[in-house]
Amino acid sequence: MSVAAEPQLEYRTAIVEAMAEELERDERVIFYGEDVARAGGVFKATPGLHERFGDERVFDTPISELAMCGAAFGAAVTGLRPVLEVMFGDFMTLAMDALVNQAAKWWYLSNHRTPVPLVIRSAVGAGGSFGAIHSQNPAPWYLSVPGLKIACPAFPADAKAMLKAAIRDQNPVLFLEHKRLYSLKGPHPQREVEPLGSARVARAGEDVTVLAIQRGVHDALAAAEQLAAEGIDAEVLDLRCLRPLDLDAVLASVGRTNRLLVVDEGAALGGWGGSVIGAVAQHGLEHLDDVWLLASPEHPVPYSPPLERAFLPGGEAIAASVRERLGLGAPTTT
Amino acid sequence: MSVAAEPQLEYRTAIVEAMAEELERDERVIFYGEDVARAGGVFKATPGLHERFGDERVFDTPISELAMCGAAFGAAVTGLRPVLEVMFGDFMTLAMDALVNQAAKWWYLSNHRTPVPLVIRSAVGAGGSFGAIHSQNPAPWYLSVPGLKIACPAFPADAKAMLKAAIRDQNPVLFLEHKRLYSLKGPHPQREVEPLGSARVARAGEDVTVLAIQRGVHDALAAAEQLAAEGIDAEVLDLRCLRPLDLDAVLASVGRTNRLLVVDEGAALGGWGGSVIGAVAQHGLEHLDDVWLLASPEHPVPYSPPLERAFLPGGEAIAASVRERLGLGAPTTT
Amino acid sequence: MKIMQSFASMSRRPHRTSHAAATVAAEPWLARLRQMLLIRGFELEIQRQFLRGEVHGTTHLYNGQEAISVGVCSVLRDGDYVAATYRGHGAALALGISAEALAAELMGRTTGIDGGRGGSMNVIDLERGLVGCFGIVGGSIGAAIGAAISAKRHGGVAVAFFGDGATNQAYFHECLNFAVVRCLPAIFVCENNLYGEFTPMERVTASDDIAARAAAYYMPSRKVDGNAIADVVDAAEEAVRHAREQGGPAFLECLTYRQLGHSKSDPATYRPTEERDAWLARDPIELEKARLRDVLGVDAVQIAGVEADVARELAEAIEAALAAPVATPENDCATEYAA
Amino acid sequence: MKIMQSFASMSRRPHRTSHAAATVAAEPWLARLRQMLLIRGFELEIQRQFLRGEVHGTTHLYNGQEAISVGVCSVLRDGDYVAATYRGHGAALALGISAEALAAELMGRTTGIDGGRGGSMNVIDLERGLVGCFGIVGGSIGAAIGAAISAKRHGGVAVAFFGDGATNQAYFHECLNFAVVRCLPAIFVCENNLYGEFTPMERVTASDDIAARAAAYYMPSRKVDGNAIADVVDAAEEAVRHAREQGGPAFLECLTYRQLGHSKSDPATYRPTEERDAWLARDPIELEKARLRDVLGVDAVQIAGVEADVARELAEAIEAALAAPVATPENDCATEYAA
Ligand SMILES: Cc1ncc(C[n+]2csc(CCOP(=O)(O)OP(=O)(O)O)c2C)c(N)n1
Ligand SMILES: Cc1ncc(C[n+]2csc(CCOP(=O)(O)OP(=O)(O)O)c2C)c(N)n1
Ligand SMILES: [Mg+2]
Ligand SMILES: [Mg+2]
Repeated sequence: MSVAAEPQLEYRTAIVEAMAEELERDERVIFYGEDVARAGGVFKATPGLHERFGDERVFDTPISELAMCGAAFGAAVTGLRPVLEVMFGDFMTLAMDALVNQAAKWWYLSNHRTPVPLVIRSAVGAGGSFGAIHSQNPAPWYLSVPGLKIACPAFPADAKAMLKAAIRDQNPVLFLEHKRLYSLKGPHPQREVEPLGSARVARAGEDVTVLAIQRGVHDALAAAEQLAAEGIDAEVLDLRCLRPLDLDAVLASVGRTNRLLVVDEGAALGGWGGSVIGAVAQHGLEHLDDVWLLASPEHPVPYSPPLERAFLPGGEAIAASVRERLGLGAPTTT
Repeated sequence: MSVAAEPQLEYRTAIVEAMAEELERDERVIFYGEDVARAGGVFKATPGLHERFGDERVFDTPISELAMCGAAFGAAVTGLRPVLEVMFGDFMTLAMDALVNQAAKWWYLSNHRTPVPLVIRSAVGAGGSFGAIHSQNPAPWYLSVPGLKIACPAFPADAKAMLKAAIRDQNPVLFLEHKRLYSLKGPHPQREVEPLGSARVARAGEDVTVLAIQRGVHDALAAAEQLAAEGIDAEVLDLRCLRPLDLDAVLASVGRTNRLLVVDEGAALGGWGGSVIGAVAQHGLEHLDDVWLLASPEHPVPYSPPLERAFLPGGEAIAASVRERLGLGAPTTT
Repeated sequence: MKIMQSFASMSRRPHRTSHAAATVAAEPWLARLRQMLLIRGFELEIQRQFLRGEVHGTTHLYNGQEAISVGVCSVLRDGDYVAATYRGHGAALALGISAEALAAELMGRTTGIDGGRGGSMNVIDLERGLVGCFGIVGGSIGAAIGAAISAKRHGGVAVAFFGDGATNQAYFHECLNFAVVRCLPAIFVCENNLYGEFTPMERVTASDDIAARAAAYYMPSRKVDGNAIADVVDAAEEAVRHAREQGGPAFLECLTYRQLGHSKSDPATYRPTEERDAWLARDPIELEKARLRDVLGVDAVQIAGVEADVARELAEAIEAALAAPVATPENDCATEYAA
Repeated sequence: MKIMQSFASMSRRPHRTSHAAATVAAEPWLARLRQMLLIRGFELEIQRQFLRGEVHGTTHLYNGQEAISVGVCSVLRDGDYVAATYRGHGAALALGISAEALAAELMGRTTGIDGGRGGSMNVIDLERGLVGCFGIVGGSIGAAIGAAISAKRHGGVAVAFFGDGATNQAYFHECLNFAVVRCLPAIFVCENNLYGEFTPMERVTASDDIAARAAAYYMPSRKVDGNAIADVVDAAEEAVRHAREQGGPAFLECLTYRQLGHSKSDPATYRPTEERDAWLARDPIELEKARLRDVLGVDAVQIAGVEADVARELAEAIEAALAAPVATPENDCATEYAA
């Protein structure tokens, strides 16, 4: 294959570019977190911001997730636009109160007088043998909370344009970055901001809709390539946001394919995947010939690499499960 | 109607009886929380235990939900069986880390060597004009966490027998008591413990399954009475536990009725109700002629009584929605 | 180290009950008395309306602690912020929310300050600097450090009110430390009324000196008689000046007493009679009336005039609140998101 | 008040580097040296195995801090508990987990202490009193107070190890207070290595004296040279005695230094060279070897013997771990619940 002509954007660069542009554009934007300023973040997603914007706007914090999130709420309702990093999504357990009992409630409780423009960025997901407490996706913990938005871009272009949208949004946004995407490269965004709440067809197809987020989108695309070679034409839908949910896009896709597979890295019960299936069943039952979920087993993320690989629904597993549900055998070896 | 011969059990009495019996039966059981000991709890669900079992086993704590839950974890893995009360379910935001990143993970991570027998009791739910921060059900925040159990009994008998089961369980259990049930009276349990994880048909019916928990079960039963008068025979299924989920019971019921209404006091997106529908769609699509969710709007619980009443799916709303989905008009006035 | 500098500027002072000098002009003190009377009258009225079924759920009354929110808020100015608790009617009124709008909120009326959506525990009014009343013990502390980040940009300050019980919460520790290392203009005001719900402080708090906890973060702190408004004002002025001049946060422990139970259903029988009586004898309003008369030479008729004025204002406020429409789905239309 | 009584029994002492009296028998100190050597050798071996791709994800090495976990754990007995951190290989080995079982865990082998399910950050072994290594900063503190509730029943104690950075976490504050008011036999051991990840303590911690934070809860506390094992042992003995005799919790701040980066990918360039060199010159193992020779009169040959012995043990352990089967879905069968 020839090298793409257009310069490529790395996911972690998308993040720092979005941050820099919004810090530049709006002096109400501030950014803080543990080791995000001088060190540029443990995932190296925010280098250079501290030097450029100074310590009043970009700073390192104590290891105090609750204070960080409480401070973001207080700053947001008084006119700033805080962005903060919670290093690993697993630590969102500690920040929950300020987000759920405060940030997500104030717009309603203030009788629509006080918006809460804040963003929490967090690195989530498994696949690097970081073990059970550094591999979770906190989205399901927060999915049921009205007033929150949850963004989970799969591509560098979306990471940049959606992060910019999140920072300009008037509502609290949980912005989840999958660890196995930081080094991914892809095209630059085509528009400056990508409003939160719309799904995107990552690959059009006719036979089955494979719905995923983050890393799962890439696994689904890989599976779709395999399946295409076997004559199965899978549509891959990148949800991009979990809340608000672009149910119309899901229903439109399922209306075409009549079959829905949801790929969710987390547990089957109570995850975002099951919720989406529930919504489709309620609103599109007549379209559904088949619907199933590929999720992980009901236990924590294992450390041992083979255990973790088997635990996660990867491209092979997606392809195999589509084959199975569509009544096709394994591909003959070429 | 004549007064029932059998003495009735009040829900809050069921709680304190279960606690007392288990404290008596097993000296590894301890119980603590804010104002639960000397004052007997703000919902008066635990009077007398402190006097009876002494301050080493039943005690008041500081307002430190995270320490309380961390301590429960540490005590459980070292041989005690702690029960603690988090006064309002809304405060479970603050206790989450110890439960999610520790208690729920240790059985697996210890390679099945270390069970974590602890119970967190908490008063949940809306309907008393306690406002947005004292009316939530924390179940959806925890529903996706493997290793946890979530119990939510609707009847005094279950409250007692399931709390006893929870205390004897080898796993962390979130035991959710709906505030509008504490004063409910009903029969005593028929067996000493009611194992966690099985649903119960609260009313058998043929035409539609109404699945609910806690207060919703009573609303569903009231609706079923109304509907019966109109010739609709609704089955009411009391889920009793959210995790593990008794999917077999749900599928069996839906297999008979082919229609499923889930009543959930929380938001529609990301709640337990949508998750259950998702599971039914995956595993029982062929049975489903219709499926829908009666949940609350996507905003926090309102304070004003008329707003809160309209917000919550009550008996009238359940009956009306069944009528509508089954294509029947409103009942003619008698 | 920057955080060290702030340590010296405000020293701990012994608990004292002395009064401000007699040369002080009476007007500002009369205005404060008026606010205390308004709060007291408001709370008593709310208690009545609760029994009449016009106020719902639960309420946490502020009787006995009026000098604290009135004293502290009286030294604030536009652009400052306050985060208060579920026991927040005092702070709300002290910040200038009208008794009518607050009563209407508690009665679930559309004219309530938050349209009847929030109720007693969730009063919010950023227009008057009230970041909110927080139903979560300690929540006010988190909000205040964030508001202080904002306020720092324009020389403002942010105040957190919270109780003795809140000093055992996660928010307390993380946020005090955060405020010091970030040198934020935050004032932490602990209203130590000796009890958290039904539990006396010493049973759950590993300290008999809350102000000393602040010192562990190298934060200047002071303990004052929270029932003596002149003392509160003096300490608050010093703390606010310190914070406004970019000296970093400051801490006030105000000793006081809840004259009623924790919430509407609590008869507070767990408190020793002598303790209660001793504190009732030190009612902050009576103390201040006496000081106005005896030290500042205000005449009794003038005080009676203020009382009558407040009573009139309250009566009108309650009447107007009662007359307003209840918030219902027909007149309240919620959106999930701000646009 | 009960919590007051415990205050006096253990006073703060100045930081000192003096050594234990020369009359002390050498054997227990040699055993401790052996453990320190084992830990050091283990960490160096793990670093190699990481580069070879046999250890995965990330690891947080303990080099330089060995005297603390070895010293503290050496004064514990059966029925005591320890909660440690993601930087927990030292505590695990000091509690008697075999180098083979720990290495196998880090290599994801079925013979790992937790079957390869947990990895470096999640080592658990209740059989040896290890409540766990906690991936959440501060998590060990919560677990330890719970373990202390258990331990109190049989005269045991529970130790929490944690870093300087953890002292700004919610767990720290809530749990220290909780332990004092419940008079729990908990020992809080802060391993102050001056940095949390890449950030020096003073930039995020509003205190240059962590032991003083404990004093704000009226908890006895002591600051020691964490690189001098005799000092650690002395302080730990005192703390454990205090706790075992139902005196309540105690606090130790152990000053030390991470000889390597925070985790495997960190070259630690953010630390001043002079600072690093000064600390490297105070390597706890070298210090103790010198003390054994110079103060306790142990001869160099004996020490060399221990070193050789440890090297052999380690070589065998690593070889055995490498030879064991990797945990795979075929040999690992998980259930969601304990029955
Ligand atoms: C996180 C949390 N835990 C528990 C409660 C229940 N609660 C409400 S007020 C209160 C006592 C608070 O005491 P204190 O801080 O002294 O304030 P006071 O009520 O005395 O003004 C408690 C435990 C709560 N609202 N939030
Ligand atoms: C709650 C939480 N926040 C952040 C992290 C990421 N993290 C891991 S170690 C560490 C630094 C901890 O510093 P310290 O407590 O001093 O311990 P040390 O690593 O120096 O031994 C951080 C921020 C975490 N694991 N948990
Ligand atoms: Mg109080
Ligand atoms: Mg450190």
